[in-house]
Amino acid sequence: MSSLPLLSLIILVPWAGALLLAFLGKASAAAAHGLALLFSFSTLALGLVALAGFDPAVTGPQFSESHTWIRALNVRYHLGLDGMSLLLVLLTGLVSPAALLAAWKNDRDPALFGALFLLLQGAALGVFLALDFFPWFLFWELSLVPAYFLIRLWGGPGGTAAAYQFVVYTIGGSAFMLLGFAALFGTAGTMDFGELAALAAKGEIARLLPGIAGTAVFVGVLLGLAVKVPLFPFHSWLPATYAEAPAGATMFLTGIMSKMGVYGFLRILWPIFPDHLHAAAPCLIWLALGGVVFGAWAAMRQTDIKRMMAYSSVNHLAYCLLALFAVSYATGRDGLTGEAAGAALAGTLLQMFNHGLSAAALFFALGVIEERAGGKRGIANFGGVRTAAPVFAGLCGVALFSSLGLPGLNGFVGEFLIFRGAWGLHPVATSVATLGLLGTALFLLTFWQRVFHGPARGAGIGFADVTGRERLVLALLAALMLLFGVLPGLLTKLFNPLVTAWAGHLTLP
Amino acid sequence: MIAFVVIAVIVLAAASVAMCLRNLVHSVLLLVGCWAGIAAFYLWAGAEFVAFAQLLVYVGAVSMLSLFAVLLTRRSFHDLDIAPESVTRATWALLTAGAVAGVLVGTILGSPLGKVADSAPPVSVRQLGEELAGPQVAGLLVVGVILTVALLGGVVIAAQDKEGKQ
Amino acid sequence: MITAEQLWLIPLLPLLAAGLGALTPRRGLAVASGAAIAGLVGSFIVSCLALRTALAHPAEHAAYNFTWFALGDGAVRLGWLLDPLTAFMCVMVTFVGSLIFIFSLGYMKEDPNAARFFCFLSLFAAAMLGILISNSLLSLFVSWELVGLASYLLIGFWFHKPEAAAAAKKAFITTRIGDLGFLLGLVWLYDATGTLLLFDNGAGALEAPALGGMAAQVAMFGLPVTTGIGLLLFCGAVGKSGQFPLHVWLPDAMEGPTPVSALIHAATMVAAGVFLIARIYPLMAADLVMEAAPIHALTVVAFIGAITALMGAVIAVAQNDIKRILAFSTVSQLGYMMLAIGVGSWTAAIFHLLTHAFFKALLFLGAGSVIHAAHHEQDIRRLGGLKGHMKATFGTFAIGMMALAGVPFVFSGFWSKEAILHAAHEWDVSHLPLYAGLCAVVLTAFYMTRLMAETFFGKARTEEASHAHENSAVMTVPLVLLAICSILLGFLGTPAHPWLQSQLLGAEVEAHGIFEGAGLMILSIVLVGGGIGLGWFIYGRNLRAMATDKDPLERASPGLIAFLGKRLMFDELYAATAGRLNTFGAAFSDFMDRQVWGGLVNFTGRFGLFSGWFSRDTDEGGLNGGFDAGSAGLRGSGKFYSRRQSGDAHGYLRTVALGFVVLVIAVMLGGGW
Amino acid sequence: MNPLQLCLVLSALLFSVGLGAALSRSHAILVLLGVELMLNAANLNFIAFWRYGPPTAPADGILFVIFSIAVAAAEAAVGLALVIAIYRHQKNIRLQEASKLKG
Repeated sequence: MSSLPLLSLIILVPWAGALLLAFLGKASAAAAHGLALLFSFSTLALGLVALAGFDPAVTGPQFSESHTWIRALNVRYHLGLDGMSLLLVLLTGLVSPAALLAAWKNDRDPALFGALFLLLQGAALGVFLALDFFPWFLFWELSLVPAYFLIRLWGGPGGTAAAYQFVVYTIGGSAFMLLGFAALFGTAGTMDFGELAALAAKGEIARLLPGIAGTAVFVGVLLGLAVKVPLFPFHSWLPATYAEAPAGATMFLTGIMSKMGVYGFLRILWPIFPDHLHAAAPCLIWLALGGVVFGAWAAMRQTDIKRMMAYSSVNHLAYCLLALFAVSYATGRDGLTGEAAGAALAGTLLQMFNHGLSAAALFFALGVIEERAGGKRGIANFGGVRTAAPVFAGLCGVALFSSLGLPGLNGFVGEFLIFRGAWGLHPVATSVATLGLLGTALFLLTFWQRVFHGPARGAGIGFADVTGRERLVLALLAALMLLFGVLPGLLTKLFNPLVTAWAGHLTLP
Repeated sequence: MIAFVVIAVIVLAAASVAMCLRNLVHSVLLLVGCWAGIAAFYLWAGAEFVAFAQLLVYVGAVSMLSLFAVLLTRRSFHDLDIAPESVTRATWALLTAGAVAGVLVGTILGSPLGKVADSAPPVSVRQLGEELAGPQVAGLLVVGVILTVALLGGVVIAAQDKEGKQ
Repeated sequence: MITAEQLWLIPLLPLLAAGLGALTPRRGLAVASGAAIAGLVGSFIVSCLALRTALAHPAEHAAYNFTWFALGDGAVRLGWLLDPLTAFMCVMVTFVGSLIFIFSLGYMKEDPNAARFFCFLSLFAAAMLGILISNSLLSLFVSWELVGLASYLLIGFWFHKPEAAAAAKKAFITTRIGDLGFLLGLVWLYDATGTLLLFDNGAGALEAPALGGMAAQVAMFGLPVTTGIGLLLFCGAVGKSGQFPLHVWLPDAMEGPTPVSALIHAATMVAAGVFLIARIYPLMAADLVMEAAPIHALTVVAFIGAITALMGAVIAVAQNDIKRILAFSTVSQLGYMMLAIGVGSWTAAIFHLLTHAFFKALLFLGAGSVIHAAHHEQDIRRLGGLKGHMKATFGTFAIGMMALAGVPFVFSGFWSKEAILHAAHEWDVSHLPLYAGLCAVVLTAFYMTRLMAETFFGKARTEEASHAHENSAVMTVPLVLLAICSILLGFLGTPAHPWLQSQLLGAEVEAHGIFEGAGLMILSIVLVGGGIGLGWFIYGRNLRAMATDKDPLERASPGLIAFLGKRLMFDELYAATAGRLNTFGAAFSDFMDRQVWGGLVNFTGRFGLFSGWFSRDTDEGGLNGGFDAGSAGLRGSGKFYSRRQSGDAHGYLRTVALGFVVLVIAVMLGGGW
Repeated sequence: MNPLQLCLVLSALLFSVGLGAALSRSHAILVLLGVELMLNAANLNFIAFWRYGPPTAPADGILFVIFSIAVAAAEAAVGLALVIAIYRHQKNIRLQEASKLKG
């Protein structure tokens, strides 16, 4: 196995599939769907191969591939996989096929859809695996192109505008990040994440970019990542985008692309700018809290079910950032043990994975609802769906309760660890964040009550129960939620040493 | 040195006059002279290959293109005599150009441009070819693509139908 | 013999039954119900064996701990705990639960979704048993929430009824408010002690080293850490056990099928809060050693309990729905239990919990029997005269009523209530809880008498009531069994022989003769008698003839009764405060989102990047892109920028050139960057 | 004044002439030609530095100019094609009237 460039394969196989589909042209819909699905599954398969050869005790990158790319700029094609990457690769492997299955009924140019989707999948994987800023940024930006077309061509009535807004926002954010990294490269002479982090740990970055220059670079990178996650208040592109995108694309957007942002926070911002983040943390914590609380509250007012769930994503990802900011906030404090920080970081990683799973399942279910209702998404258009479709209701309910953090399902463990860690680091913020938990429960149950309960109404009348394909996807996702809820150790053991190492030396340079 | 001064005078004079004339065809013809002067400068500096490229591209191709463009975009012979420009804009233009020139010349004269080399670095065409086909091949390819695209683009744009499509 | 290590068997059996029930098709009632009953009876047997083990060494907290998953250098650990408290509770839950499951066979047999019902019931039982056997607050919390889920599913079982769906949501949300406190207490405790295990060979959170360390630490306002943690954990109990001020969900929860009310909202789930506080009693009491502390956690518990006990009883007087009366009586009795813990006698609380579980389950099942027989008529004004038609139900219901009212000597409720009042009497902080408890005694006797009189005596006031007839044996046998227990159980813990308390404490509790607390006992007997007498005087003597007749109390004081009937307007109060605040918050967030953030961020982004050439496109994209509400401002900004864009190429070029000049001059003047 | 500076001054003046033309004339073709002059001035600089500047890789300056000329040729081709297209569209190539870029 060692001779095979496994990580490159992980990225390139979906792209090969995209290429194949692009040349396939007008093949039958079934063939296009099947091929796309097949290539999409490669991620899971290769991810499992990586899992088999993965040694959790090693905290550095594994399966590394490093080739000189542009010598003059010291750019290297550097891939590597650690516990966090592996977790996200596996998540991509799980969510992507499910997202493709959500688009199974799509008969408008399925080959193009599949090609774009696989392109997106490969780019996202590249983001999770690249360890040099240059290729990382290429993958990062490359993911926008297929996403744009997926939203625009297959989206709802407002798809074009939403896609435009989405791309403008994210590129706007990335531009700042690119500028920041250009400055960083200009001074440090390298764009390798590992080398930069090592420099930062020695305080070199702060020395090279003193004062306002360093702050400007930090803010630039922060902006780029914050838009992607999104961190409140940079989230305003999200509701429209999630609502208008086709179900498959939304699943990928919320399941994977939002994780790219959090991943960036953990991989780039935190290691490279520890002192800046520490300085900004008191303020950022409140932004994250804003996401937690306002996200939940704003969701309550939505009448469009997809917009509502979109806000729930704002809320859930804000927990991840809350934990990270709390860790950074407390860094360097006297008597800080790694225990709380480790719990918070482990919770962040778990939350990323779990939110990916449950949000994907929820949006899959919303896609089913939307499809049955002929594109209607208003909460008032439904009622009593559970009477007509008990199996669908049951499976959707699992996703829903996972999303609101019911113990026994996957969502709980991450949130618990985040709260457990954050309490020791910033008790006030943690207490306020519970409001978000309450709000989430409130609007999710309101959604559930209006759409599924009560007498049958609107599109709820004669709502057809799940087909075999839908049942398969939802049941598998539900089973995974249950599995990871009962045995979170399956996931934590992948990254526990990594997180322990992170939490072990929380000092400021 | 004298050669340089002559070349400089020719180039600048041709350029300035060409830019002030009101007859477009005359302007283009004068510009040809200017470009030829620049080619002469390259020869004087020892960059023969560039001089030939300059001759071929500017004196040969761009001038023809410009002439064709001039001739294709007139409705009558009179159109060649273009209308006088607005005085305000001309003033602004002169002021701006003067400012830029002043700044540039001032900077150049103010810079300590140390000791200069005595002779041109010897470069054979073979060497250039090896450079282009070797380390710079990516650039060469990119330029090739750009030129092709520009050619195609030019054709497409210029050949657009008249049905009012923009 | 069952040891702590095998304790997982107890919740596992119902859990398997639940899984089986979830997978059976809708028609598979026999399979689902059979599995549910078999599972729970199985756990009952295991529980009895566990009780035997526990009673062999009552002072021992036998714990079995294991790693759930690794975290950092340590691990998150869970565990099972076997001591008399756990064992008694398990036996009670499985026994009462089994009887209620059997009762449900009869009650739910016509429901098309009955298979699902048994699945949910089993899930509930499994979660409840999970709470009981947990040695880790984390697994306790997990089970706790699962109980909440099962309760949600069961209250909303008839989900096509909007009221049931709303009640289910209300229950879940209200208890979740308390659970957030629980969660915070949990993480605080974890942070303070590094463990959530209760007993762990000296390293557990409830053991002396950890408690001592925490009690010595002052968190804020001069309160020790344990007080903070204790109060936060108590929030969870307040939510789950329907204590003031989070009691509002419990009466609404009566929208669920009656066996659910009996099982969850009378006997077991609501008792979980009491169990929790009893379980962590050492933590709650740890701050008592701090004389200087401004307030002790247990004091809060006692007063909340006292308020709840009195409030529930007062409201129950003016309710007309048979299940609501019982629900408020449950609220009131739970208040008693909390009161007992607060005044320092958690054994009395558990004693009352156990006896209450039996007689309240009996009362609810009796009510269910009545409702089932009377074709789902629940309004006591529209019943009446059932004594003749339903002898078994009447007899058992009367036993339950007397146990609840605390009729002396024979009935279990008397002894457990006596133990609580005795403890309250001995509390030296304040006697207010005692007085509240005594008032509640009168009121309880009064409203239960009213309930009996209106429901069973006189003659039938409606068609439904007159056609009522006794239910089948599957429903009456559980009633009889529960009635027997309601009597016998009291003798486990009489003052003369407090066996139960001794076992729970693991130490001999000194028996004090009947005459030692005789004054108090006589007073309470008098009060019970007074309550019953008053009830009979007002309602029993001249029974209403028509369903529409006014209530005698309502005639006397219509305003007060209406106020009580509306349950002291708590729902209205919450709707006007928290509800409105929430609505406002949501509206505000939504407004900010639509109007401010989108515009602000878009504006900044535009400023940096798109102010130039593409401003028209951005404008269009932005406008159509969902900033509909904020469009006016955006359009304004777009106009502003587009005015800078004359479209004049010369202008652009000139600007660039002049900019260059300025830049160079600036650099030269500035002497470099 | 050494030869390098002379060359640079020549280039600067040529650049300014081009700029002045591009700024003052309204005829699109003349503007384009002005821009071409500015490009030429830049090329002059390259050669000047190559010839007189501190020694580097021998062929770099020349290569740069070659690429630059190639790109300039492309630019001229596209620019003039655009002029023709605009002319077709509005029968006029005065730049002031071709202000469709306006928002």
